[in-house]
Amino acid sequence: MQVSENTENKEFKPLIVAFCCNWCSYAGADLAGTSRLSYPAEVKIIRVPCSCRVNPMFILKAFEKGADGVIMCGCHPGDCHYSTGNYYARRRMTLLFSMLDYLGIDRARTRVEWVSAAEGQKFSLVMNDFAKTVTELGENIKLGDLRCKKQQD
Amino acid sequence: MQRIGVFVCWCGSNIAATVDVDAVVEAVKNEPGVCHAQNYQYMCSEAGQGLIKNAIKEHNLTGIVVCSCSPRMHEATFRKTAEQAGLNPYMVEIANIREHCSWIHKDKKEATEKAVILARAAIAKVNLNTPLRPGESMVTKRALVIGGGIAGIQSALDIADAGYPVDIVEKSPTIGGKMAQLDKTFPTLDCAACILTPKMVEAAQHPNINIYSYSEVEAVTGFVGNFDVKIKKKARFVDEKKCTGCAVCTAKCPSRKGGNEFNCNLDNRGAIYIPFAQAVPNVACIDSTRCIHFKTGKCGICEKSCSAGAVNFDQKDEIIEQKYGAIVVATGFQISDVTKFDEFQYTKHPDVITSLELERIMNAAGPTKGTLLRMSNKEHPKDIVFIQCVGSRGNTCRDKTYCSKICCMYTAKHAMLIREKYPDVNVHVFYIDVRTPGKNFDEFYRRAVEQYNVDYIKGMVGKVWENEEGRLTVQGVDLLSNRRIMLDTDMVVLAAAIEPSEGVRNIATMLTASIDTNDFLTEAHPKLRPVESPTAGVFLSGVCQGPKDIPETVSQAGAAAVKVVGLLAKDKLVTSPCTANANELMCNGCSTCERVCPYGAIDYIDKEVNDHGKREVRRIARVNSALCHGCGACTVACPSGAMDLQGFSNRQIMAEVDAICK
Amino acid sequence: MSEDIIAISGINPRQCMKCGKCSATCPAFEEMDIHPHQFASMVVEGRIDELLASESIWKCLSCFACVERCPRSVEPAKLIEAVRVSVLRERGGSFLSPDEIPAKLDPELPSQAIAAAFRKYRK
Amino acid sequence: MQKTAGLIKKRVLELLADGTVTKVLGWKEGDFIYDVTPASFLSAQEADGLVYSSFCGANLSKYLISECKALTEGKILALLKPCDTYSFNQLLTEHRIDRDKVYVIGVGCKGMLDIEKIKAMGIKGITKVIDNGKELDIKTIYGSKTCKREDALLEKCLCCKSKNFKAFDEIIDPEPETKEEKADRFAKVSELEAMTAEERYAFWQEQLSKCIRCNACRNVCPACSCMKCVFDNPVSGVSSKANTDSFEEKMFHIIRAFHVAGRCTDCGECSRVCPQNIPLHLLNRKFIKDINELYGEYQAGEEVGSRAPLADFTFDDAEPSVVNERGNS
Repeated sequence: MQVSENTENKEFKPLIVAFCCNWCSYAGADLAGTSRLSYPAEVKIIRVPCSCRVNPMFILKAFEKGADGVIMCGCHPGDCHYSTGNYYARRRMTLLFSMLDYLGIDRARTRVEWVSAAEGQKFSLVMNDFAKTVTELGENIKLGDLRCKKQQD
Repeated sequence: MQRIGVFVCWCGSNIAATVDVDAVVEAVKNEPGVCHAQNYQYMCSEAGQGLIKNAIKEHNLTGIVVCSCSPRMHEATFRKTAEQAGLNPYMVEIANIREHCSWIHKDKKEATEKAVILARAAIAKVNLNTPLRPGESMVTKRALVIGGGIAGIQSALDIADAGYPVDIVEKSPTIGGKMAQLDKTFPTLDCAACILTPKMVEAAQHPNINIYSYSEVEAVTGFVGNFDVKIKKKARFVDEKKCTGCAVCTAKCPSRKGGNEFNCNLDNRGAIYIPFAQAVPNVACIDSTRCIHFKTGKCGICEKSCSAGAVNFDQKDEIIEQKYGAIVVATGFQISDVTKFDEFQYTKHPDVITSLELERIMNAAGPTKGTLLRMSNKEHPKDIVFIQCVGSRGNTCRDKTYCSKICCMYTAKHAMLIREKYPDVNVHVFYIDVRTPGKNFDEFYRRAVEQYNVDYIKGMVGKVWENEEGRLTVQGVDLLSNRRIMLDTDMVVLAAAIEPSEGVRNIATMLTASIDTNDFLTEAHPKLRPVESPTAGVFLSGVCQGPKDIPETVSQAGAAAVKVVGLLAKDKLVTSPCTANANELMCNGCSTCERVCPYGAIDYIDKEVNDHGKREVRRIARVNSALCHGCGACTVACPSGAMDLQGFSNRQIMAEVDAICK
Repeated sequence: MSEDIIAISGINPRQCMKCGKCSATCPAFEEMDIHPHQFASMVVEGRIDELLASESIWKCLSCFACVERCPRSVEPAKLIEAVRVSVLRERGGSFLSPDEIPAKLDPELPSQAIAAAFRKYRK
Repeated sequence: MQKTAGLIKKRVLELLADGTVTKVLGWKEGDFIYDVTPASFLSAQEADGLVYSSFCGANLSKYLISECKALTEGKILALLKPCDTYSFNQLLTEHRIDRDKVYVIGVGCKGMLDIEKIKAMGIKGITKVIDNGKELDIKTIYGSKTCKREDALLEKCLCCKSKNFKAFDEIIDPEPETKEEKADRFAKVSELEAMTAEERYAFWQEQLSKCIRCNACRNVCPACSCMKCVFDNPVSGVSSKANTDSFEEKMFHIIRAFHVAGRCTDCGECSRVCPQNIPLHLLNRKFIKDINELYGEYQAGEEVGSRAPLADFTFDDAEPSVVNERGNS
């Protein structure tokens, strides 16, 4: 399960930002840690109170700053600590990711996963899988360059 | 510029074995704002905390970052440490370098690099932290219970016993609710009135309980600890203080054409009536829609016959305004409309009845004085067919999607009681599934089958019609033998779905409490906070939250009461400062944030603002920090970015993203 | 094959909770070898051959009593119709071509019959 | 058209005279017949310059925000075409304008012309346009020219939302609902969706690289009605005064499209005013198409007070992975 052993692209380490809600997914990540379930160090977690706190601008910012993949994790629908937050987040992310896809940004670079506080195993599996996908895609320069078409000489 | 101290914990070898803590200290020293960095074996220990306190004082720190275990573990600890050293507790940020780093990575270089990045993100965030102070609000030490059924009575009694005043608002002239209409209760078969009426009396006599019967909640404003409620006390045209409950007037009233709701309209009552003998309060009430005096100005027999002089035709509706700290919703249920099921002939044939009607027929105080009779000809029946799941568990417009939960048990009860009292009556039950989870429940159902020979048929009834003999023919199917069943019977009893009471939508709107697609009130958390509404200070008791039987209702009523008592026991409520906040100069007043707030914490005011010297009145959002839970849904919904969340502000999270993606 | 029946009928037979209301309500129940309530589970189980060979599909009156009363929107008459249509399509051939219609038109003939003829007898 | 214009002018003068309104929001002619611009008129003399022609594409509803604020007495009269009333309703929903301060005259519209399209056909020096139904008879200083009407219509008129007014106090010369089939407004979006990711990227890079950040799209957009835009708000974390941070520059159009998602009435003003001819409406229409497909048909401004799709949800909404699934099918 070690991504660093990817022989084709050994030198490339993707930068992955994971937004995790405090009540489920961040706790799920803690459980992955407590259970020593490893996932690549390229994944960096930002804690937010709820998935509905994730502003699409944060995700765009991450991409603009050079992130290769962004994943948002929240409580399973129906289990939100704030009752309804993840339902709003679900709509927002669906529409945002669809828009990014429409602009030609690889849709595999964005993902939403519902991870509960008990799903340490799932958290680790998801992060391994996502890191693998993003590693295979290579460096992401597209979004930042969306408005930088080189002038034809 | 902040003066930030960074404290890197070894956690023994938990962190230090994989993360080079010295390297982390070196790396963060040059980060913007950092003026002190050190590592230590156990930061959470007495000594570690002492070290932090000293550093805060010595270096005049304005913010600290602790690189340690998860904030879910020790954020509270380090906030306290900071507070003890005179620093605002919200100037602390944690970089989780244990669960999210040292424990999951093996390569020391990789783990150290990540730890540095996580520390940088925390530093970037704390650079933008501002001191936050928890809010405070007062608590009115009085509770309101909406609904006077068994749920409301139990909640009120438990709150009152704990020493707090409680008002019960009940829309009908008496408390008691649906349980008062029941004959016997499962699985013990004790009489409902025998266990309920003592509680009703206890509630009426309790020094801490005040009952507003024949009253409805008109309006609710305010928030947890500080609700302002308007209660409409409907005119009953009888002076509650004077009426002795002698019932002379109710017997003499000449207007007797209207149905008696308490007996499911199986018999009639007068225009002036007491719903039943044990009513609390035991006070008559005039139904002005049926009273001859209100129609013609004449009659007045009740007034003349009342020796106490209690009848007062001039009585008016009264509005009572009261403050409450907590509200319990116990609005209960009603039987869903079975007239939609024309195949069962409910509207056409008097011998097709609902289970609640059967309760009244079986009850000694009911329309037949407790004798089981066909309503069509008042004769003794020989066969009875019960049909389960009428209107439950379907997905068409005729059905409720949920299981009504109580029907399997009360049908077994009815079947058993009938077989016990009238061994000559054959009882057939058409069922889809028999669901009897609960203590002594399945044993109860098996007794009906095994000892009382109740005929359980797995299958549904397709239709019912009146045959030539004037009896009813039931056409059904037995799925186990794959056979058509035709039964001639005298009575058909429908186990109709139960649904939340009609007015619940209105009450939920007033309370800004959310309801689901079936109109049941939603819990704050389906598993962990099942008796609280997402709206702070509003609690749920009984069937208004979902179908349940009496023991479950009573337990939930008690649980809701404990939550109320826990709230009322506080003099002041401390509110988390991590709440949303609207920037007045940027707010458009567009109402988008209000729509996504799950707690009804946002309202709008017209306020004069001074926008760089330009004074004007604007509609702007106002967050009630006592209600806001800090989820942040509004901050993203806000198109102008006026709404922000303290502790997790736009700039703070952006700064974290920046630091991580450097 | 199950997929075809599901596609033709537009019904999700997994919604069935096996209450038997359809069979209880069916006027042709006694004539049938496979009863309406069995259709849903047999489609789920993929026992389509048995259904194709069943007498029931010709006994169903399409009275839609079961459609009207099914609490789970499984509406067995639509499943039965789908099986029936499958048999008819299998027998195949276009029994009716558009060119033949003008000659067959009869003021007494309900236009629905023509629509039905196309639906039943065209590949 | 001339008849309608006459009726409008007559009614405007009446309402000014009897004091029902104190100000009129309409269009006035520029140096050429086609450079009609939004304008306000305070008196009968001023209102002499009021025009209503085939070049009155501009949506006036957004001006009502500042006009409502500035208004001290009487009412302001707004001339709104059917499609403009959607924006008007959306602004009412968002409490940006005060209905009591506005007197809406709904003016019938046959579809407005896009001068850029006409010029692109090589037709210059236009002095008059006569609408013959299917064809336009265009008088120019170089003689008469003709062109097909549908070739000269604004994009928004090709897929006209409705000829019905969603808000009005009175209506002048309404048009019957068009019987002809309207163009599929999502045709271009679908076409883009069908391309490969590389082709889409190339398309958008080409288009968005043309942007000069003049903010015309933002300034004209009735949904961009914020008191202070996030791009101008230092605590939003988006705006940047320094050139070192190009986040705002790079993400401007994506963020703007997201901010108006579910609120955009598809009035098409953004593309109409873009000096670089960037098809910005294709971003908004992508959101509208997704919303319609995933959450049910929704038209912003159809009714006042409706709940925007992004401020709403159902328990069984599509999962975000639907993006991948649709893409792969």
